[in-house]
Amino acid sequence: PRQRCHRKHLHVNFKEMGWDDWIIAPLEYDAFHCSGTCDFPIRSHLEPTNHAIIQTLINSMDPKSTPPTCCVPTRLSPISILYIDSANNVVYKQYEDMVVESCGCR
Amino acid sequence: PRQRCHRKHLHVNFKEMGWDDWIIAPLEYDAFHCSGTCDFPIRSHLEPTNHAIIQTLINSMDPKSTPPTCCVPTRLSPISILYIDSANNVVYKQYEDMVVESCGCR
Amino acid sequence: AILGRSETQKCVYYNSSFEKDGTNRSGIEPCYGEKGKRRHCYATWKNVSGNIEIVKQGCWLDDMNCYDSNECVEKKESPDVFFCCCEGNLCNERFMHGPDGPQQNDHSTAYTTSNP
Amino acid sequence: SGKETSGSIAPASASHRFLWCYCSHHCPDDSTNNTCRTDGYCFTMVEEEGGVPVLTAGCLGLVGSEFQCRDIGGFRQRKSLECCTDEDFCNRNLRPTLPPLQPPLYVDGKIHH
Repeated sequence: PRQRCHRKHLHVNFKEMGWDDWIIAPLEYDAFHCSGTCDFPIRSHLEPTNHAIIQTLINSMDPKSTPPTCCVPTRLSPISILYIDSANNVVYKQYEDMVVESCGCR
Repeated sequence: PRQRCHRKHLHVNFKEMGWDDWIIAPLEYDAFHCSGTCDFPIRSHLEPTNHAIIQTLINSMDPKSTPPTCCVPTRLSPISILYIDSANNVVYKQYEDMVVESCGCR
Repeated sequence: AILGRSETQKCVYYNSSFEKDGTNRSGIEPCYGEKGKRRHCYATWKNVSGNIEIVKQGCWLDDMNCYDSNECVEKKESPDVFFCCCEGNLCNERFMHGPDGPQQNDHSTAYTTSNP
Repeated sequence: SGKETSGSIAPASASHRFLWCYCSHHCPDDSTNNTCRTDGYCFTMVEEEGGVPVLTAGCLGLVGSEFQCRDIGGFRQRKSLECCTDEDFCNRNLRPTLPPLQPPLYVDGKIHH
């Protein structure tokens, strides 16, 4: 059976994306991503909303009427990035929501 | 091509679910749900996080390495429910996150 | 604190474009980060015909590239903009360009910011 | 690949005002006369679908525009995107061109696509 909703590895390499022409650091980081099924009942650690619970119930009763809910990031954290902007300045910035901390069904 | 992420109809009928034995009102309501693809670039009305944009980029460069992001509710609203609790009291409660107001890619 | 790992609570702060950015020029920056996340210091500088020009120094969020480095060393051969990060209070006060690694040898050059 | 006209590649900081853009193919549900509004950038993109170049246009939010309005060499599908922010509907006249076809890999006598 397909695995249930959980956090999986995703390594992002800015250099391979060709972005080392504007990003000074970091040139790679672990972003993670969310994957897996959201079956009934949705466990508490997946922090379902009321709507997600209702949708999951209806999907399990009549799969054709509604898709299951989706496994997505529910908590994210920032990283620091040092980059060169278009005016050739060196800029430090904290980019929000860059790393998945936890996943859930929504 | 499959439709892009947007809000779709979903009518919930508590009576058909057999819940009219504890829910007094409403016995049905429009919950909506989210469906559709999250392709690059993710438009502003889908309110992507930085992570969602990075994942979408990596998916469009190497679909096998990472799944696309998922179309999920980004804004939800409550409804009022009157029900009979286990002690046979009539209870009024506002249930949060019951109706999808907008969808996005996460 | 995790046994043996130096925690980073503060870093040397410097900003060469402080007027444009509306920040302090230099000082000590307290570092903040989410629970369970590591914190680091960083330094970035340029080498303009032999003169070292510090561009910025400060706190850096959790980054695996900075783990367990108690010295701030840029290992790339000759980048346009030098960058290093490290772990430990004020560890970015002294930073080095050491393409062969942090061990002190004739190839690595160390710089220090005079404490503001 | 993505280019951004208004003279800045990484958005220094699009001051916090709203920009109207022309949009086609997947405008917001509440959009009227093919327009949308954003705190970030307008874009036009050309992508190859079934061998035919298709133009799409719309709004990109400020969040993540440094990433979306950026040159990306390795797209699996041939596509190119340009962003702009200098004036309302600035994307109406953007005409990005498809990146050149990747030469097929010629290895040990067999052509790999």
